[in-house]
Amino acid sequence: MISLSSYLFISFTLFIAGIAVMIARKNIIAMMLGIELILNSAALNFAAYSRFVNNNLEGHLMSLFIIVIAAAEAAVGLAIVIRFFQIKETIHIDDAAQLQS
Amino acid sequence: MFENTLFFLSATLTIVGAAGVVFSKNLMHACVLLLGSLFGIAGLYATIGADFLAASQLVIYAGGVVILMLFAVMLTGGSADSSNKFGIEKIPGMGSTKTYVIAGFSVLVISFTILKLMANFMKSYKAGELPAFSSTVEEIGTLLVTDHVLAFEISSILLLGALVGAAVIARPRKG
Amino acid sequence: MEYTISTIAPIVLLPFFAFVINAFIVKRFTSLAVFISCASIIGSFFYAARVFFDFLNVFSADYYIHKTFTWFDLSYGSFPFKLDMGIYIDNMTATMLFMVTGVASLIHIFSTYYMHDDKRYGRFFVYLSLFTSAMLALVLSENLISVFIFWELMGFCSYSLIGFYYEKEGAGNASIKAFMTTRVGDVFFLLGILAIWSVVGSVSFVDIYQAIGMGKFNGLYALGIPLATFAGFSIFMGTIGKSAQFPLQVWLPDAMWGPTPCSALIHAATMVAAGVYLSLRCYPLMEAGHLTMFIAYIGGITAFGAATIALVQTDIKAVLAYSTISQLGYMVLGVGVGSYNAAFMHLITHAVFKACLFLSAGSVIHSLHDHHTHAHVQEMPRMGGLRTKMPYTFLAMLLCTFAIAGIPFFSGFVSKDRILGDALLMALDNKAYWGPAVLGFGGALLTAFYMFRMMFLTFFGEPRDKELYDHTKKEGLSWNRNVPLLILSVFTLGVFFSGSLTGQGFIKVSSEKYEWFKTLIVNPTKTDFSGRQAQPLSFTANPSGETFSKSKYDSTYGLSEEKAHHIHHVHHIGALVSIIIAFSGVFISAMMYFWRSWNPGFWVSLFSRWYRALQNKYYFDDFYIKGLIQKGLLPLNRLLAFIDMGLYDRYAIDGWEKVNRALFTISKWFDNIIVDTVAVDGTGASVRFFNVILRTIQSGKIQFYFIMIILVLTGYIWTLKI
Amino acid sequence: MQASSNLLNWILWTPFIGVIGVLLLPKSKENAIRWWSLINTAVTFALTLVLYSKFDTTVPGMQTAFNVKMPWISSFNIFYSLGVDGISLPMIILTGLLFFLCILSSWTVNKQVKGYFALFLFLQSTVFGVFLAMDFFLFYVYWEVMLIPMFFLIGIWGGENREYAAVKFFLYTFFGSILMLVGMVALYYASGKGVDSFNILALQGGKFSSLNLELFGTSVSFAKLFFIFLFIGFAIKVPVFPFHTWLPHAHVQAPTAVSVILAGVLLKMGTYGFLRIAYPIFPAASVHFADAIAWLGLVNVIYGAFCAMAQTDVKKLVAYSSVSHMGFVMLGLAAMTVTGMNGAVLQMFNHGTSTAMMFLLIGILYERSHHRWIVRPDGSKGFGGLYTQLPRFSIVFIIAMFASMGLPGLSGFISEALIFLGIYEKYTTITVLALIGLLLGAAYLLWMFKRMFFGDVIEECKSYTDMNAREIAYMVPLCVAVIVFGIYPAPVLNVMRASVGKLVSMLATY
Repeated sequence: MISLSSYLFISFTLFIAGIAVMIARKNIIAMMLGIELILNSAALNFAAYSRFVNNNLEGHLMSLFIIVIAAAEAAVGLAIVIRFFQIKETIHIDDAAQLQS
Repeated sequence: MFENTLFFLSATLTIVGAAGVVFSKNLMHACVLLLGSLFGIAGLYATIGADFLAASQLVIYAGGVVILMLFAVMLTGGSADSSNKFGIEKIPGMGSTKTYVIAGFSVLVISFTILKLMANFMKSYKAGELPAFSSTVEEIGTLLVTDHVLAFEISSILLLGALVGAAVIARPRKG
Repeated sequence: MEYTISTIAPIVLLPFFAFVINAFIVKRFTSLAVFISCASIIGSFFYAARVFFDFLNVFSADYYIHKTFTWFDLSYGSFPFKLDMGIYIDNMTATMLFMVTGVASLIHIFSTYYMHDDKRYGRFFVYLSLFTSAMLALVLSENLISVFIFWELMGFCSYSLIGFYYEKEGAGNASIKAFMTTRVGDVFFLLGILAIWSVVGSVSFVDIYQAIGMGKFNGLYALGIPLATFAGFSIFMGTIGKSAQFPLQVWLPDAMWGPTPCSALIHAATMVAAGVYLSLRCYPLMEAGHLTMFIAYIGGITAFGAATIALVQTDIKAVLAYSTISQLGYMVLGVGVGSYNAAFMHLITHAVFKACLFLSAGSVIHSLHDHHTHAHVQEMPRMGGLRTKMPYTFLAMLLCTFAIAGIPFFSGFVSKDRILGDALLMALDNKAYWGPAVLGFGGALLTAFYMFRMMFLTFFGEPRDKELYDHTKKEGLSWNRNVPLLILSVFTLGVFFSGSLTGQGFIKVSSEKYEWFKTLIVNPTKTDFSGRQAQPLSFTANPSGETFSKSKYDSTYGLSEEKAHHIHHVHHIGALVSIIIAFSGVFISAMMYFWRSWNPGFWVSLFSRWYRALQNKYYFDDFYIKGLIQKGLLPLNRLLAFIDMGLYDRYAIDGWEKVNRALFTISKWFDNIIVDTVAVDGTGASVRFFNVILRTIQSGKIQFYFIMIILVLTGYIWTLKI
Repeated sequence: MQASSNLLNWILWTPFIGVIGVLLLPKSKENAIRWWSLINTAVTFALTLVLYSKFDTTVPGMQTAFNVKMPWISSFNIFYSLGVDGISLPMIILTGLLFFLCILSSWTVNKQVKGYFALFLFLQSTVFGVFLAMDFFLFYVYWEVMLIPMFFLIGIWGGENREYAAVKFFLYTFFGSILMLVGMVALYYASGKGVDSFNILALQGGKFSSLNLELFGTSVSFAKLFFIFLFIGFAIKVPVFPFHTWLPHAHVQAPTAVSVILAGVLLKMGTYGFLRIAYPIFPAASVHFADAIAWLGLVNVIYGAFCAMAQTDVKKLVAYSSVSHMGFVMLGLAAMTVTGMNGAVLQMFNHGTSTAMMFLLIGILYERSHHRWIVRPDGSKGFGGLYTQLPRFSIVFIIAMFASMGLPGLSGFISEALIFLGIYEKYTTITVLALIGLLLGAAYLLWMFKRMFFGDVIEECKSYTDMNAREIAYMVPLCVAVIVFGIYPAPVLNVMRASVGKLVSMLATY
């Protein structure tokens, strides 16, 4: 009953939600929430395939690395956001349209 | 039975959380909802026997990333004024009708695309007999320091770099 | 005596090490530096004396020491090249070493008096030590390249010492003039070395003598000049430069800008004599190249011409400088007329008495101190009557003046008389030699005249500058002022050179008594070099001395009785003539300046044009400096420099810029009219259209990019056939 | 290839490590940058001395023990190949020494210290590259890359007219390089594009002497044509007479240390190119053109000396004297005898030390006076009485000057004498005329010395201070080198003897 497709469906939903957040929001932090969702959907996919198809732990490792990368990404990204806010006093995404200011 | 219950609960939590992130009008709420969604994913990991993964998910995401997000949200609040010297709102709105329409359209396109890809795969997929669960912690540990030691080390360097980089970038500068 | 490295090397190395040590300590420990210099040269003197007396004891023509070591070796396969350095000591070298170290020691001692109050007291001794070691090394050299090396080093010391008072503009001019003039000769010398190398494949003296003996120099050089003539002439040009012979004599009078002891050592006793020494060493080459008459003429002209200029000088050092040139001319004349032995003897005797004369002049100058200008007085018109004030200096100077004037029983007579006798002999033999002979005798007359003129003006008569005279202190006997002078003046007695006592008792050659000097120094052409080989440094054994055979030293040997008688006869006539000439010179001088019976002004007005020419040194300086250099060389330089930067670089090189710019204009026009308007502008319009579209896409908005990515990816995926 | 030592790699890349170090140091830590550069160059110099101590003087040609060879661009058979022989070793030691001393002399550079020292060390690396490269392509790359730091060093830290001089230097050298490039490519095709097409050693020995080219309908000897190409390429660097005008400009405008390197090392790259590439690859053509080279060398000697005498800028005077002295090297090269060639290589080394001394001294003087006029354009004296004012400086200057004019006992003499001994038999007329250059050389230097150092101290010079400890520190090694190699040249001559002899014996068969 609970099969691979269930997990894929959940993963699919998460992905869609992430994309929607990334496009709909104008707030950089909110967009980063979307990125987290997308990353999690991918990680879940890996874990699910690892369980149902390959039957080994490679997928788990991949998920683990994704978590690590997500953590790093969040740290740096949020640092940039804070810096950006210090300079511009805003976190509106459209204000970050110039390479140098 | 327990497995099924856990699965459904987790799946519900995940999807509801994700939907909340999409539709919430408050950034703080969105963060908390994301936390819920991540908890749900941890639950899903548990249902496929990935105990180590579930634990990591809880610790790193729930304990680290989301807290970080909350910090960022608070730090970017600043003074009571809602708009900066350019007249732009500091914490911008969570989207307008226009953006939602665009997002919806994009999502539709992507959904069809992914479904097209998945359809082919699903046709050929046959569920087989699954092995019993066993603890994965030891095995993952072994793999990390044998076959995947390079990736492991690189990720540690990445984390170090991210740590230093975040500190350097966020540091306030004179002038 | 056994010769090893430690018996010979100290002669050169003691002064050299003194130089090296003093160069570092001279600023801090001046007195110590001076002491080291003096001690080293005196030590060197004892080593040299050991060598000299050993040679005197052995007393053989064929006694020599010749040791070499390899300086560097460039041989590869079938291309040999090896340069040896080494020492070659024969009777001449030993005598020379003894003279140089002796004179140098006394001059060092005198310098401690003369230079004591100078602010660069110590530095003077540094230069002196370097110079002495270079001179001694030159004397010991066994080949021409090493002679050249030390020759140039001496030139450098001479340059530094002439420019010793570098605050004075004149000293700078004089030093550069001295260096450049001798360098002209040096360049020819180097050319001669190259020519000899190309013939012999070595520049060792012994090898050259052997090669001459084998007839290697008989070939022709370019333009029909024999090789020996070319090589000999080039080497002799070195002599002309270094020994201040006509026409390169201009530098020596100016060299008197240096301190007087340096004039005594370098520009009278040793360095200038080194030129003659070189000629004597290469004498077989000169002979083989038939250069003797040329050399004789150069010597005669110099001897006479310099003596004439000396007649009108009023500066005491200038008189001595011109007399040095003149005496060097006699030596060269001696080389030219084939009196090898007498030329060398004159070198030695001249070194002794001229060093003494210079030192005496230094003693005079040093004690005459003008309180108005705070300078020492060198002008003879301000002297006079100094006989009573400085009796020891007067005595020394008088003896030396006797020697240089050729008064019998003094050394100058012994040597100069024999040169003149040989010149007379040559003249009787070959009429072309009458020129040098007459010039030589004329010069002897003038020498006696101007030297006594100097003596009379300085020491006799009434003091002409009373104030100066009164300020001068009376001279006492002092170890570093007049004792060196007196020692030197003793050696102006002729008996030291014409005696026949040696370490082996009286010299008996074929049961006749002979002068030791005449016997000891033998013309190398009379020696057989064919079996000689250089020994390595560690080799100690030496060929045993052989007794003298008459053939080696006696110029009349092998001639008929009548001819030999003729030669003796001519020599006697020559001696008589030169005695008469010397005394008449002294007499004329006394008439003019002692008894004042004849008025010199009368003669000046009689020969006023000549007088002006003499005062202007025959216009040589004008010709060289104003003519050749200022009118010829410098404008040429400026012209070439202008051509180089102003024309060649500016137009030929930078002109390319102009050409490029013209090409650029043409191509720009082509671009504008044809390519741009027709072809490019059409393209440009379309580009501008797309530009607008692309610019809107390139908005910098991340979400827009994101959507674009999604669309493109989906599009791609939909086109896949899965 | 044997198991080889990595010494050459270390020599080549140590300065490069220095560059990276300088770049990593922050801009404000100027003293740290200076000390780092100094230590780096000292280490490099020590490495060159290690190379000297391990060098086997009996082996003619390349020392296989040091060879380094690995593929670089395999599709064109280009190798990263380094080697050392008796001709390049003196140059390598000279480079190590001069850069070390130049860092010391650059201590007073205050403008953009970081960039200066980075470029300077980079220059050292490229110069080592030229002297070590055994692959023609690698040689060419280093030859070209060397221009970049030079261009910036002259163009940024130079005098008033620096841009002009820098551009002129660059374009001149570039012109030569292009001809060299053509020659290189021609050799690549002529040798059949094989494994050894860029191998300098394998190209040696007249392999191309019988090859002919069709050019504009006439048959031209391949060797002669491309010898001329290579000749011009190297001659510009030397510089040989018609291509010499960049030198005075570059020298006058360049900062002291760069002048030193330019005169001390870079000019030698030209003559080194003859010895390493042009002569061995086209021996027959070299012998054919020897007369022309000799005459050009003579013109260099005389013309350089004449022009030097007319200069009123002391640095320009020394620059022209370099032209004159490099003429002696050309004469030695034209002789193609053991003496002449050894003399030429020795003269390259000796001129490096003596001219470096001259330029360093002028730099020291310039730091005090801020001008270099012997006689100002208005006719007044620029310097006067320096002998009284600066006694230590003057003594060192005398040593440098007399070494430069070839006084025996100092280094210049032996090399000049060897060159003359080598050339006399073949070109007697040229020798006689070149000796005039010796005379003129003494004349202009002494005249300059007299005008600047003798006489009373002029008002302006009274404030000058004598050399300080740092300045003495970097003059002393050169003084020692000049005196020691003047008295006993065997340490240098022994190194080069076998290699030069091999080259000469090869040339002698044509």
